Amino acid sequence: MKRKYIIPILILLLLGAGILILPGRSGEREISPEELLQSLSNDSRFWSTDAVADKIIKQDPSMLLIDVREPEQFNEFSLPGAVNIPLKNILDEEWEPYFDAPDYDVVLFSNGQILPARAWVLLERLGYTNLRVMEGGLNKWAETILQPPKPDASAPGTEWEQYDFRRAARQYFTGGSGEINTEQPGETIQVPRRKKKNVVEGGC
Amino acid sequence: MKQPKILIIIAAAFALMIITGLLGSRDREMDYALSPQQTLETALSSESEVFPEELAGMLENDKIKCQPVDVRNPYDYLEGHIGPAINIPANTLLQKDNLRLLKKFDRDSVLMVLYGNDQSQADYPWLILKQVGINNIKVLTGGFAYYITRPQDVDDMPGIPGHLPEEPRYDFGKLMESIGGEKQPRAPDAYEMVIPVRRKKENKVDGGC
Amino acid sequence: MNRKYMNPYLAGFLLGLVLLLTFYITGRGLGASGAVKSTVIFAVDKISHQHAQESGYYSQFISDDAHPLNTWLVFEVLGVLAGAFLSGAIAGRLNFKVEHGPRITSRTRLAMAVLGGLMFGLGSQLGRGCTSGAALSGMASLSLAGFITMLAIFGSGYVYAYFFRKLWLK
Amino acid sequence: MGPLIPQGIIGSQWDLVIALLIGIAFGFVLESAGFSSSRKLAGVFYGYDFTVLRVFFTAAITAAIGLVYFDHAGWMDLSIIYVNPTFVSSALTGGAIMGLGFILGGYCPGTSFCGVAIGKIDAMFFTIGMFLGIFIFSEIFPWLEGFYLQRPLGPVKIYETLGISSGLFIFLLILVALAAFIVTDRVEKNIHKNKK
Repeated sequence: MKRKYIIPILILLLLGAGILILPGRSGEREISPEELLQSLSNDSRFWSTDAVADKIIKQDPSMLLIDVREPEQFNEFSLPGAVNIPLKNILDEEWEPYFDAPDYDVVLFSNGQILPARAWVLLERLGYTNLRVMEGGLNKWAETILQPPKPDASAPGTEWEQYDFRRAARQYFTGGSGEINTEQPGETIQVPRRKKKNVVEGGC
Repeated sequence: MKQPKILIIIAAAFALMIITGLLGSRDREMDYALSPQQTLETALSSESEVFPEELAGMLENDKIKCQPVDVRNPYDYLEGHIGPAINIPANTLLQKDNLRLLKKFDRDSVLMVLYGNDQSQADYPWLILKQVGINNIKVLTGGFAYYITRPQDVDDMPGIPGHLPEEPRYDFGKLMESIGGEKQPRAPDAYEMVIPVRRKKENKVDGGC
Repeated sequence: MNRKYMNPYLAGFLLGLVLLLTFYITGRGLGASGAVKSTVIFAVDKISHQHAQESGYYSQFISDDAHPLNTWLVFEVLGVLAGAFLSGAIAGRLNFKVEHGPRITSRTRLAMAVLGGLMFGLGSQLGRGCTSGAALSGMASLSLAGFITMLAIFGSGYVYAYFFRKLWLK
Repeated sequence: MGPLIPQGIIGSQWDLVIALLIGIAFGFVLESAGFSSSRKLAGVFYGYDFTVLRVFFTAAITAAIGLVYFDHAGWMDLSIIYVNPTFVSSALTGGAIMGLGFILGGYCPGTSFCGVAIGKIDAMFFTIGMFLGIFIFSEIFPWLEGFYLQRPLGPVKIYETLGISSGLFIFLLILVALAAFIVTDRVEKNIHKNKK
């Protein structure tokens, strides 16, 4: 038993020790830098303030609003139904179910577009899907929903429709009753299909 | 007994196969230089921006090595770009030769300044390049649109988009009240908070005996 | 020529490679008792189709498009029979005989074999797999179920061994 | 690349052909290791022939090490492969019944097929017994169903429940295996010595 099995035993111990020192696989869901860069060119990750307002009014349950600003700014003003996850603890374990929710649209927003964009890059790398950024942030929300610019007379019909929608939305959010035309043509959001891991038959 | 010899040969071959596999896989796909946690700290760091004034000053003073990088598409670049800027469209930044060039700048401690039409167009690529290991890189505040106007005193131009983008440009509460609502926007009446529950890891392949 | 058996560590290593190859190609482990289950279902379905349709258990496995025997494990077991025959032929071990412990007759041996098989069939369905399926493949994929089943089989085996030593020992 | 068929690299129509080929290799190795003889199989319980333990342990460790290294080398995506779901009570009782079946019958399903292939009549009887056993199980299943699904833990891995990394667990498994090989080798030697 002893001598003739020395070499296989050594190989076995070598492989075993190798496993011990191998660095842990970087989370198996992480996507590669190239994939991350490519996903930048897909514009469906931006949602306009109109689309967000429309979904809030329609109480669309599949949208999750995430405010990445500091708690003080969040308490002062934020969108209805938004959850406050400051950027500095966006990777905390506690918030993981909010992002690991493929059947929700996770909309990140703040005053501008830089903070949510960085949050987006961080979370996209970890393999989460359906991440969105509200274009222009609350600054643009104020400029479009709260103070809708009046299109000049010669503007095309769609701008007038948008203007009506925004005025109605403003009335909705500021407590006025006012009926809202909700046939706002929703953004056609094409969801990028990541290659789906298919299920294999088996069993005994 | 000749069989242990066969065992030794196959075991050695198995170990060799594994070692070659491991070596092969190391350089094949580009790895992140920063872990998610480190990337978060980089994202939170405030000194990632260069003001137009600083950039202009650095470009004139040839003692400071600085290289503006235009990440817009070649058409916008040809229409107009910042003096010595080189054009690497954002989605080609990680291609072999572009990345080698950026890494060379990094090694020669040349400060790279990314800019796009607005600040957020250059902000994504900045964070990705940081993750891939390029340190000496910053973003031009306000982007190219803001650089062209180049006000003498930076602070007096609040209206230009991209200038200090994360600052609230309105006092939202007061604005809401001025339109006749409460400070906070009214939430749809039956709006209960949507709290997704942790998804159980489900099994992909069927099998067993 | 009656060649001696293969060195156990070499056989174990080769079996490990076969198991690894199975995982690499099909994503699932080896198995055996599942094939017998498919034959039972096929037989019951043939004998009394109506009974098979009613019972909750059989109906799971009977569907119009897939024939009950058209499963991965049935083909794998066909392969096992062929492979074993090949190895037996090479080693010259092919002959019809009953192998039994020195102190028992072959009739008791056959009775014990049927009883043992019955126990194993029942146990393998309850434990969702036999030694090669749940235990071996389970251990390879480091699943808790694999280790529990393996410990249960061999642990209980050592307990029973004393009571049935007459079957095997002088 | 991961498991080839689930990842679609090999067409699923090859699935059954591969099942046949793998079965042939499986049967060949089992039979040549001597698993077609029930006396050799029962040896593991009575100490006179620990082949089962040696083959079984080496195979499990080789496959486990292989899987982990394939994963690290990026050749395999471990999150797709089949991991047996754990149902504690049915696994334990099922195992206990199988243990009895092993002692009485001298075979397990895979090895009994090897015995049948080379003409062992007791292996054939064992297979008939298995057929009956599974038939009984299927008939009484409605009464067993509650117990069959008791205490589910899902496809959990053993190192997760033990709270250690997979690498450390495999290393410990290797040490346990080497110890077992040395001990069983010595036990086997002196059983043969005092039998002479």
